[in-house]
Amino acid sequence: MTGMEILLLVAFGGVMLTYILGRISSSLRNTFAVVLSLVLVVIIALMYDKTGETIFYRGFFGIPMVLRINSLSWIFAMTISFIGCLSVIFSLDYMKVKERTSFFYAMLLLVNSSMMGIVLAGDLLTLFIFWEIMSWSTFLLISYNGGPAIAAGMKYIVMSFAGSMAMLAGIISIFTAFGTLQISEIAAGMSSASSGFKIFIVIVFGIAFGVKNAIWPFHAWLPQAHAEAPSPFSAVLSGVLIKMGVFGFILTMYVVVGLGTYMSLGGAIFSVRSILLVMGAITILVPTFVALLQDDAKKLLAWSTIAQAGYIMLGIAYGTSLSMAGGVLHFLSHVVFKSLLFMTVGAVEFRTGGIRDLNSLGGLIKKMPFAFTGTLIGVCGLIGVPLTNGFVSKWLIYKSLIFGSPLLTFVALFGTWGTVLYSYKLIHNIFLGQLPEKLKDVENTPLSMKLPMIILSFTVLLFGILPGLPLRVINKIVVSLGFDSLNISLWGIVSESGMLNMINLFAAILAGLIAVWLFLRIGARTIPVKQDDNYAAGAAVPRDRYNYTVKFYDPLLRMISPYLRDIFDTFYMKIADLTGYLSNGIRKIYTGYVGNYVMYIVLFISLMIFVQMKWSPW
Amino acid sequence: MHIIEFIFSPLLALLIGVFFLGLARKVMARIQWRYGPPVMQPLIDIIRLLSQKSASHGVAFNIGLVMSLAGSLVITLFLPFGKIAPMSNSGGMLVILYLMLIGPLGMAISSGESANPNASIGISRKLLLAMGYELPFLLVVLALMKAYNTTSITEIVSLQRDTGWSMFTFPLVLSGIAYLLILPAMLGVRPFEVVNAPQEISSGPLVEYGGPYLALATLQHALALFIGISLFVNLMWGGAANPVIFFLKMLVVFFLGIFVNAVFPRLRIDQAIRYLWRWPSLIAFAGLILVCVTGS
Amino acid sequence: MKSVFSLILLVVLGAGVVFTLSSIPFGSTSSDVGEYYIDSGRADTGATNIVTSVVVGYRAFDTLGEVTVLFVAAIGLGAILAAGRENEEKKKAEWEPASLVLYTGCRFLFPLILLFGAYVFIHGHLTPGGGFQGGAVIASAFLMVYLGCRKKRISRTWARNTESISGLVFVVTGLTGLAVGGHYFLSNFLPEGTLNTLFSAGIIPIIYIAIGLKVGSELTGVIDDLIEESE
Amino acid sequence: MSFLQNNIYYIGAFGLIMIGLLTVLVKHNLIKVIIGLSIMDTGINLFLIAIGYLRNGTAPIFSSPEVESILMVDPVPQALVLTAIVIGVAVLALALSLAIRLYKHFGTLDLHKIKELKW
Amino acid sequence: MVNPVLLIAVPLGLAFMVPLIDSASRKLTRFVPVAALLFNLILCIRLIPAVLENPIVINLGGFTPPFGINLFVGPLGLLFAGLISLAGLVVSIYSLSYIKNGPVVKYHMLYMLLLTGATGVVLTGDLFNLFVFFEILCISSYALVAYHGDRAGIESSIKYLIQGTVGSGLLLIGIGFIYGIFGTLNMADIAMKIATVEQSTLFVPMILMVAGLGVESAIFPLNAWLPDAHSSAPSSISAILSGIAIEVGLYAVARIVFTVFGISDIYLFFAFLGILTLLIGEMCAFAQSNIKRMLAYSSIGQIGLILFALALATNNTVTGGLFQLVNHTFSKGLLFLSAGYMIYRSGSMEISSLNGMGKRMPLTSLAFTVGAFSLVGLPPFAGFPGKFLIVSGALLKGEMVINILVGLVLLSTVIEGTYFFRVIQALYFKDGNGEQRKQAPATAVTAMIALMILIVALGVYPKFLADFLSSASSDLLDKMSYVGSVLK
Repeated sequence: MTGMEILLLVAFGGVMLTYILGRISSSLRNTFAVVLSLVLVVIIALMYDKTGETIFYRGFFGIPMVLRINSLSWIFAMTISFIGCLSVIFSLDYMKVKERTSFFYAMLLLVNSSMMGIVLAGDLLTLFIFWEIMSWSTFLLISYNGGPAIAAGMKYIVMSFAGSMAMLAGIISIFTAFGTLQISEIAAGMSSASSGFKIFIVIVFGIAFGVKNAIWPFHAWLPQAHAEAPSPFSAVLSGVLIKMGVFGFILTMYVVVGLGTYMSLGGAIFSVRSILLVMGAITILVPTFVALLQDDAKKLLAWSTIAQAGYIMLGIAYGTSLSMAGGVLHFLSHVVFKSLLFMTVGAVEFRTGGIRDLNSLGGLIKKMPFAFTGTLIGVCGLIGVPLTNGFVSKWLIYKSLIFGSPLLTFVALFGTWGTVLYSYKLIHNIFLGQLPEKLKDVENTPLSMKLPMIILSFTVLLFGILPGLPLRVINKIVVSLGFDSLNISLWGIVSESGMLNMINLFAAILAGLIAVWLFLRIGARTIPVKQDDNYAAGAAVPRDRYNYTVKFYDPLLRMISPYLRDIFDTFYMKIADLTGYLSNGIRKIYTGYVGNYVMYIVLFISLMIFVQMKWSPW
Repeated sequence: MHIIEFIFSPLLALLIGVFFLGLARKVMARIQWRYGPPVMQPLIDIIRLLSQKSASHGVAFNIGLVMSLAGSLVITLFLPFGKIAPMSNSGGMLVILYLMLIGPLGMAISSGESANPNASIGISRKLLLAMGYELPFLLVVLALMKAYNTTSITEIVSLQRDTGWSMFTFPLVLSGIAYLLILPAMLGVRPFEVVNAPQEISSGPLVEYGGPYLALATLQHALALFIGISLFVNLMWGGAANPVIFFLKMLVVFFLGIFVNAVFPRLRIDQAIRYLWRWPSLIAFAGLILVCVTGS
Repeated sequence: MKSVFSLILLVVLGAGVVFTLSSIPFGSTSSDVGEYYIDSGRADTGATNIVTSVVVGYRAFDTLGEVTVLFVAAIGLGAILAAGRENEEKKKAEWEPASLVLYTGCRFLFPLILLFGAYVFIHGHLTPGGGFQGGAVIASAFLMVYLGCRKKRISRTWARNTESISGLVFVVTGLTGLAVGGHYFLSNFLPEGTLNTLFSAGIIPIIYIAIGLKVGSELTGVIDDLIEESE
Repeated sequence: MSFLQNNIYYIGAFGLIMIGLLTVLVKHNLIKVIIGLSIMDTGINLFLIAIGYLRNGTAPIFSSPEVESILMVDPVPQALVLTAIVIGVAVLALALSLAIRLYKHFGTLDLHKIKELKW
Repeated sequence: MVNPVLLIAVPLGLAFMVPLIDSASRKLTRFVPVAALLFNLILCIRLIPAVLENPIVINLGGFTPPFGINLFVGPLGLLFAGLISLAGLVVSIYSLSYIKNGPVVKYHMLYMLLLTGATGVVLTGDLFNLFVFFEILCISSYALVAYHGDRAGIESSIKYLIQGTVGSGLLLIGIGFIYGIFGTLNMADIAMKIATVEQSTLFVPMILMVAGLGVESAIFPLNAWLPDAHSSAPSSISAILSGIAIEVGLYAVARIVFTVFGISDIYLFFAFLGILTLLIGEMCAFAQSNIKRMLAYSSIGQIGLILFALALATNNTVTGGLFQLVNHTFSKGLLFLSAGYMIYRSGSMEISSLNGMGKRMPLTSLAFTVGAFSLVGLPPFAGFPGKFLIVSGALLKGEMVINILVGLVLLSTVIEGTYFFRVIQALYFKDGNGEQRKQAPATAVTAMIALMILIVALGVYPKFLADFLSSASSDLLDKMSYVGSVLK
């Protein structure tokens, strides 16, 4: 019984127990869920810097099922348990008003447990099993809210399932080719495989992980799914769940295929690497602008998630130690700030009675200052304002890309400006501007929601100022994947092409802030006034009529929206329609007239006999 | 020496910025056949404003503004002024690009809290305009970084000493032209003055600022002016070894901007974006491609 | 159009059949199994009717299945007719009574036919005939009564119990064979007796009697069901 | 002519089978279809008997001890046919009872009109 | 040693006895199938060790094989017999409360005879005997489909009957040909003599037999009866028809093709046929709005998949196919059983009428979900190991055509997943009318829970069955040992 087995046992056992306890008492269940997720965090934290493999099960046709831990698994597992824990805490209040909460908690914990299973998997079979458990439990959670969530869940599960099937094909091809599914053994076999086989493997795994990671053109499921899922779960979904795709990509490209092979796989122009990079760039560019079009807070964040996934993709697909570190760090950053944002938006949604429409919110800053602060910090991280974690990770990615492919860097940098626009739209339309009359009585964020927000906000800043903390672990990953080691200090990074020193920046900005603050203090006293007590060139500003939130970026949108049709979404829907149409056509062969049915039987025999007598194939 | 630079260079930037503001009013007045205020009038205004009481809309109202100005001040530490460049080694151009976000963002948050629709409209325009010029600007910057194979702005400046000014060397000449074309937008002068548009939306983001807040906002504006010009001089015009020459170069660029300001009418925001995304972007893109092709 | 197409299909089918039949020339059987049965059927089962020895001896298991098929059909028919009948109200149709000649004739012939049927299945191992044939004859007697003497009805319980018991007799005979006679299901555990006598051929007459009764009562039940339905 | 003579039973058997199948295929009255099935069954039974036929053979019954076994026809197909007939009867009975029910429900036996279950 | 013939004889005897029991005590009749199938199940389990060692050959009546009928109880036959008894037992428990109206006694008799017929088919070693038991199976299912006596039931039953009768007629013609050619009906004997006859002669008999059995086993162009019959029958019967009847048909096809004809070079044809069946079944199911019809079409699809697996004729794929078959029996049974009570409660078979069932009948909905997940092949349910084995076995063949077919299998799985997930969403996440929460009766719940446990157990520890299935697959594929053990 190693730590990993205990971990999974605790995790999955806890799921069952949570559900059973939920039948008895809801408060008992809530306490148990929180304790359980905390215990998981502790167990994983204790595994820091351990490596090992253990066969835990042979019941599946004798194929050894392996768990293994290394720095890559650890960082993912840690993230999963951490965010899982926070989202459970966040749910305590959020779910109070909902039905079937036991189901929700059990599923939330099941998703987390299965994700841990994925990252701890030491063989592809284990990976796939946990992957599927994750997929269907996610599906149940996405659909949880009913209404529009139904379609969202459907889209998710169909795409995800198609991806899984591609993955299954890949896994089984590997199994038939090498006779083993253990990741460590596959890598050895892979090196001698033909390049066609490798490309096949990369493609099928790429589809599977690309769907989960919402890489363009496989992103179509994500916006609706993220928007319609319950907010605590959106945080998990956007934060860690889709990052399983990142994990999968790293695993495929650098462990299964191998670094050296990956860099040279495919033709000169259409090499696997360049295709992945271009896909990453498109994933940044298009969703960023689509996010601008959104009026639904969670949908906006969802599109933003896709775009950020593009950054991660750029980082890990580029394949240098700096970019790899940037990609993994951006994964961490994104987990933190996007979970934070989903939680704050969830808190707003919770307090305003389910309003997510950006056009009908506004001015909540006075009512929900905590949520505002959280959003502000989250947004800063998302944009990559210096002193937040997003800055460091994006800096690393740009730094590694800038000389190799300036065009990709351009796309990434330009995407940042799009990010600024939609981030500001998010924060402005929810918290700034006028407070609509109907939201006069909104209460402050409940404690169970504050706590995760505080922790996450703190993390955003901590990793922004002391990037060395995560980078140390990441450096281990980078080295274990076969890259050169990075020169890391607690404050930043010294790479071959320049350095990043956050402490200087931190000091400068702090000094600047203090200086300006003092300057402001020197001036005359300010009088606090009510929010809507403002200048309107002599005219009274009518309440509720004068809130500039609708069509916030209309001039731009009018220009770009014709180019932003989601062709792939349309394409998938067309495929779905076509399937439906085709199916409807095919079932018409069962005409209902029994003479036809007998005709089919006779036809079958006659056809066979005819073929046999004419060509005698047998 | 170093500590002095740290304090000196923001102050210098502020001073030059404020001077430019005053100069702008003066020059505009002369062009329009008026006498105009004294050059030091903005400075006087700032001091006066500091002594006036003003209405505050809340914490974010204060913090946003402070953040904005502080961010801009930090940028000045990264920009070489002649040889004065106290923090040019802490991350280079990429950090500057990101620090440049803080200014508008802080401003946006601050004036957003005021719940004045004029402010919101102004902010929306400001961000859109920034988006507009950022596209060609990024292309230009990337072309530069690729051409000189460095992200450090001091290195770009020093390399220009050997190769000649960027805007007159072959592959970068296109980038230079593009940069010139977007410069008015970056400086926020006409024809790209739509953000503040005093007659239309009551100075936009500034509408709720009074007293010390307006002083800070003015300083922020001054700094933005300084940063825009300084960046151009450093990146395209070879910087200068000597602060005085640097200042003179800035002055030339500044006058260029003012003249454009004086003769052009204001563009609507969508017209502005359309303009910015068309010719300057195409030229800048061509420049980047040329650099990539010829460089490696 | 459709019939032409069907004809074409059937012609193709027929061609295939003809092709295969060319390897089974008509009228010259060369079946090892058949020859074996003819040669040693009498010794193995004690029945002089080889068909019977095949039906109830060598392939008795088939016959068990066959009885079951009939049983299934009878139950199924009953179930289908009963299920529908629940839903509709009974409407009584008045039947014209049969003429006296018919009536008397039926009553006269009825026991004779029954006797003939019994003869047929009791002598199944000696003469052409057997349980099924005998059962059918018996059922025809009942059918005659139904048609001729309109009011007469058999007792359903009786029919069902007869059916049930005779079926059980078949199975139990088989199981007894399993228990005592050589440990094979349906194996002969009785002495074979002398050929061509009534009390010979071991269990064959027992089974045939059971089958006869069963088939008779089943078919009668079917007739009864259908007649009831037609009222 | 001798071909016809040689194969008359086969021809008859398969003629019946084909007629039965054709009836099932083209007729849309349920009773006719059931009749078709019955004809087909008869054809099959005839075919089975024909397979076991030995030219100039006799029934495989040793009605007296001196009967020769050489010329007896194969008893197996006869046994099979016995079973097949019973099965045919069983199916026929079931089909007719269903037809009765069907008529009660639909008021018609035209299979073209009984198409509620389709697709 | 216990004699496997009891597997057939005892239920048959009990079925014959039912009228007597019925006249003694009316209540007792309902428990007769339960008792009989429990007995069968125990018998099957007790037979496992002996059968794994050596197949048991029973000569009925004491006549040696080519002359008498024999039962062949190999691992494959025993697998099916056990499956029939297990599924039958569960469904009979379910039926205790489900079947309340109509001629209940007749239902139980027919039900038991259906399963007896199925058991006979899988155990017999004689072609004609197979036909007879097949007829028992078919005729009892015709009757049971029409059990409710409603419009749909009768209509589908008569259509089923017509097609089934044509099919069995073709089968009988095929058997006649075989007897004419070989002069024997014993499968082992035929298998031994098969090489003495020119191959092309055997084509027509083979295709006739395959088509005849194919009607019952729902291979693509021959399966038009299935959606009607399965959707119109009482749900317990649908479960058995889907879970047992068509599988038994498939068994018969496989037995005849593999063992009797010993064909090895025609597998691609059957693989194509399987894929065609799979795709058409899944696509038709995709377009359904009637839940039972959807499940019925899904059965067609699953049969296609199993046929594909069996057709590839390697030990791996056949094991996978059999695993999938076991899974299908349990899952589809579970689906029909749970759908049965949901339909009973909502009064309609439309999927939209099941909205919100998750709240009204939580356990039943859970059962449906487990069944659906398992059928789709999601771990940790029983469907995944089966799919895994099939795909890995197929890919191991390493032929391009097969690889493409595997791609189609996976594609159809996606389609299958789509329509099942749609129903699950309707069950749990769509708002239904606010009816009271009311569970299915205890017997039904017991049955469903038993199946759920089986599904999860098989999914988590597939090895439990794998060894047995592996010997079953070699039983199917190894023709020589079959012949050898029958004709010692």
